[in-house]
Amino acid sequence: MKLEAENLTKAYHQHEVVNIDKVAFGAKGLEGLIGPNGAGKSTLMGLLTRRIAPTSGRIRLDVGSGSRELNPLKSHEVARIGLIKTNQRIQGFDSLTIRDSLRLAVTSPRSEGFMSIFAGERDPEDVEERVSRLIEAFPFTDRNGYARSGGEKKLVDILRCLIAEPRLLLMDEPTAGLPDDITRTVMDIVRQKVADGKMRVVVVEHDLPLIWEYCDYVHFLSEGSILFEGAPEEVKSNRVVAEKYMGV
Amino acid sequence: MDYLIFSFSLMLVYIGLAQLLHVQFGLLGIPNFGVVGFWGLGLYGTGVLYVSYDVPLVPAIIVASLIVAVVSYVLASMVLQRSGQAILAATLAFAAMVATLVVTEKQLTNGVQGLGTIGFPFGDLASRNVVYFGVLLAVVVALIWVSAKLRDSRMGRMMIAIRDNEELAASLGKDTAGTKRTVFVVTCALMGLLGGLTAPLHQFLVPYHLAPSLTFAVWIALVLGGKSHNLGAMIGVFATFGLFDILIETYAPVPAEQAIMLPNFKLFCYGVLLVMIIMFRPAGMLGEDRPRHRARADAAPANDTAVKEG
Amino acid sequence: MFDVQSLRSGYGEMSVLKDLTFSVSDEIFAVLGANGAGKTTLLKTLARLLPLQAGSLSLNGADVSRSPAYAMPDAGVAYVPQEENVFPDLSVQENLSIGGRTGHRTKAEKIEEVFALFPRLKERRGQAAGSLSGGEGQMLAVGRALMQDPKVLLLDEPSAGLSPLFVDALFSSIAETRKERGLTIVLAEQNAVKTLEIADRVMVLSLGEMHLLRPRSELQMSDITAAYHI
Amino acid sequence: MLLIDAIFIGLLEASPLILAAMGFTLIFYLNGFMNIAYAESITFGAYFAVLFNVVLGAHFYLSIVPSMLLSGCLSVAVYLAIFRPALNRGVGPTEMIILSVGVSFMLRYGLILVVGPENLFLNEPNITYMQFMGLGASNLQLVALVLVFVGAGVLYWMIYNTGLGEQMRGLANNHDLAMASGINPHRTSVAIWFIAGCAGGLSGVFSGVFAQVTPYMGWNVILITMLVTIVAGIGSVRGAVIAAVVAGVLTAFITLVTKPLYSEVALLMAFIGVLTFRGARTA
Repeated sequence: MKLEAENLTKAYHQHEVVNIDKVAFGAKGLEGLIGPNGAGKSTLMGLLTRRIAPTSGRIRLDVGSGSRELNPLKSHEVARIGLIKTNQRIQGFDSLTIRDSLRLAVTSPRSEGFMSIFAGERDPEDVEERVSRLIEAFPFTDRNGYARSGGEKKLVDILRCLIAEPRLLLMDEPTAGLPDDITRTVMDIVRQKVADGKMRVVVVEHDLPLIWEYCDYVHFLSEGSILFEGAPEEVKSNRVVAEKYMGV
Repeated sequence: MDYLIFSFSLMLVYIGLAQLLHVQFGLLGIPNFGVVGFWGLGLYGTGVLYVSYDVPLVPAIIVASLIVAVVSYVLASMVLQRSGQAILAATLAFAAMVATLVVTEKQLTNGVQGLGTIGFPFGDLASRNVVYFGVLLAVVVALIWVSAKLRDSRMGRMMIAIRDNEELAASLGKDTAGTKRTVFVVTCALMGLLGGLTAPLHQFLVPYHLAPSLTFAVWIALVLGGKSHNLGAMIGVFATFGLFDILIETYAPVPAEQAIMLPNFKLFCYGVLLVMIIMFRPAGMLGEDRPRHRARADAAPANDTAVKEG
Repeated sequence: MFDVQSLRSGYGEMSVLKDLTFSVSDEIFAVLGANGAGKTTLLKTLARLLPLQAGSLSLNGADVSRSPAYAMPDAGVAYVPQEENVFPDLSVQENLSIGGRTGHRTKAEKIEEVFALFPRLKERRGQAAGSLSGGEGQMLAVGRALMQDPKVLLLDEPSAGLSPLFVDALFSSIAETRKERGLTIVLAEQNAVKTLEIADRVMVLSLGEMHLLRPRSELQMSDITAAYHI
Repeated sequence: MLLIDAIFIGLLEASPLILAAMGFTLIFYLNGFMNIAYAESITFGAYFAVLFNVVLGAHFYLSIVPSMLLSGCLSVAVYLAIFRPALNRGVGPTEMIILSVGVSFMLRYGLILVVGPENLFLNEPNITYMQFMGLGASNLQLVALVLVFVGAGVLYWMIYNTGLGEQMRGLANNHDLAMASGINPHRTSVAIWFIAGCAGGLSGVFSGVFAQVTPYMGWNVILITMLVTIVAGIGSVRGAVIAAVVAGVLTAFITLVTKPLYSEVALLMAFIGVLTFRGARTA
């Protein structure tokens, strides 16, 4: 399970935002991606999930049985082969309840065809059970209703991706707008799923204490390039990282 | 009596169109402002096949609906992935094109002179207009039933997700473009089918039937009733077509010299109603829909002991 | 100048800033912090583009907690956002002209002043602002704000995405402008090293809360490292 | 020769369209929705002209300006009473269009209920036909052509060279930055709705004097106005002017070489084709 990018670049008006020779995500379990403002983290996330078209370069997803080129795929096809991303800005389906939103995420597109109109039961028992188990781990104001606050919407966005169990999950600033205890519960679930071998995860964060605590491996991105990679302790004590963060 | 049956039959057609628009816009968020174009292509397609080529009525309706399906497929491929405003303008333009072509293609449609006559099926049955009303009723009830099932199904849930946030739905692996195209083509073809079924009601087809006011009447009905409520379309048609076209025009004691102003008064009221609804009750008279499925599954008592996943 | 009391602010119901109290006098007041510390939220709130969720904000003694954003330029506040800080379809000259709507001096006089400060803009006066390079866009954004003849300038990460050479030039013109005009500057920055060269006082934000507030002379690099969690 | 004919006839026919497209674009640009009720600015302009010219007996040329101003006032009134509250409540763009259809119906059929559905005629000034570069035209047509182009020119100048135009383009370009620069969005909006209404009214007066005044005259041109605006690209007033001229000339050209009705079909097809490539993408 590896997501590899080679010679990946993205330029807007001749201004290069991302320029990466080679990088691999998903090889080490729970990974972190950090970097100062304007380093190109969000652009890189967009490139990896095909929401942004690269100026040049190749992206490949290696799944045990062989590797797939991501370049020619549309964004829903990328999701179907197992690469999903949580959103930095709040995204949601306003007219779906929390439960429906999670049921939607866990239902495979194959069983959402025309014939599903005439199915007796909308969702099988095991779907209901997984949805309930996940929802009950969190203190939503109304577990059977709609996400009320911005924080709840943000949480639903993350839970949607967790319950879908992609091969590789990219989390884009999951803590922004979430209370500390909720963030911990989320990250504990993530860590458990990674440990169980259900998925690999890359977390993009500016909350560095969280990165140091949870990640097995950290990539440091600055000015569009990967400048340093290593275990949290190595990154933390690296001079380049400190300099780039504080500006030299 | 015959006139009343005609009015009620036409009302069924309106309900059917509004129900299809509910699927397109209410569930999937496609602003189709060319309803009259798809319906009219079915209507005139059936008429031309029946009158000029002696095709029996039922095959004529089927062929006409297939033509509508092909045309809507082309249109869908061109503009469906563009912004809502572009879709709206393109469908409006499409309807205008159909209306103009009906006038220009005289050798097919007989232009402004009109195309006729299309008779009811069922041979020389005395009350065949009543039987035909029954057929229409069956078709429209089936449409409402299927769209109600759709609303509560996995497919419907996915469609609502696409309407709410297409990019997010795609990022969860849903084929948003494909779903939109397929649903659009099927519902447009069904609008064509309703057009074909309207042909025997009018018997004699004139380009005036393709005026854009039909599109707006259907939209007003949908918005009045509630665009995302399954029965909103039907209630909206009762409140507009049923109230004004049938009740008032048939039964209200209006002196003859003022009767000619009635249609204008009706459209004025449509306008006022539409403005009031959007300003004060944006979800329509019936409000938001709450599908039954959701109520059943979510009524189960929530277990408050925190259980961790995995 | 600004007097901020137990300010809470954010987007929708979500709070980014939690209970900030500080005041800004005639100085270069730097707001340092890592990504997501709440610097942009703070400046947007000071410019009145975000509503206060709690607390109060006053300017020269007058309460402006509820003033509309378009009243702030007349009160002497100019704001330079970090992103989308120009009108892309308008020309350089028109961008400046929009800035010059307030104050008593003529537009022409002020435009010449901005052109003297940033000669590059003069060469490109007829060009659409959207076609400028990153650095030129930044100059235009600052220039547009200076056209307002402000007493307080809110600058949100002017150095982001600029080359080091350019950052030096920009910071020296900021320092120069302050010296010439006696302008109060609230400067939000991630770049701690450069900021410390020109700031009078420094507030360090960490995840929406004030980590410390000190004159520059009493600040150690290790304080910042701690707030940045490196 | 055919081409010159087409350009001349096209300009004559397009001249009211140019004004309408500019006015429509202003509102689209500033508030981000297509205001179908703009059709009634056009229609009411013509009816106001009937009021001054026929009912009150003023000379046609004298009734132009007051009709235009009244149309502008109507536009502002509708904005303040209906569209601004709706925009403030966060009604989405598609619902805004439906709302504007409702407003359009309300105004148009309200008008019919008050003044009746009959077609009316303006008392035209004396008409003489003349030869102009080998082309036949009436003096009225030429005056109209000149006045419309002057009107469009003033509007264009207003948008690109005055403070108000600058404020408007600033607001449409970057709303937050415009506010932070001291631009009051409420005041600018009222001014823009007034000017757009005036442009529509002027367009209506000339459409009315060329043919007749009917309650449907605005409605009949609103589709083409909408398409011109979208094809020209959201909010480009320059683009709207060019697209309107091209549409007019193209219509005239196709009319001259084929049946008149096909020109409309061809134009609509061209529009749909352009939308395919230029409409903003969704996903």
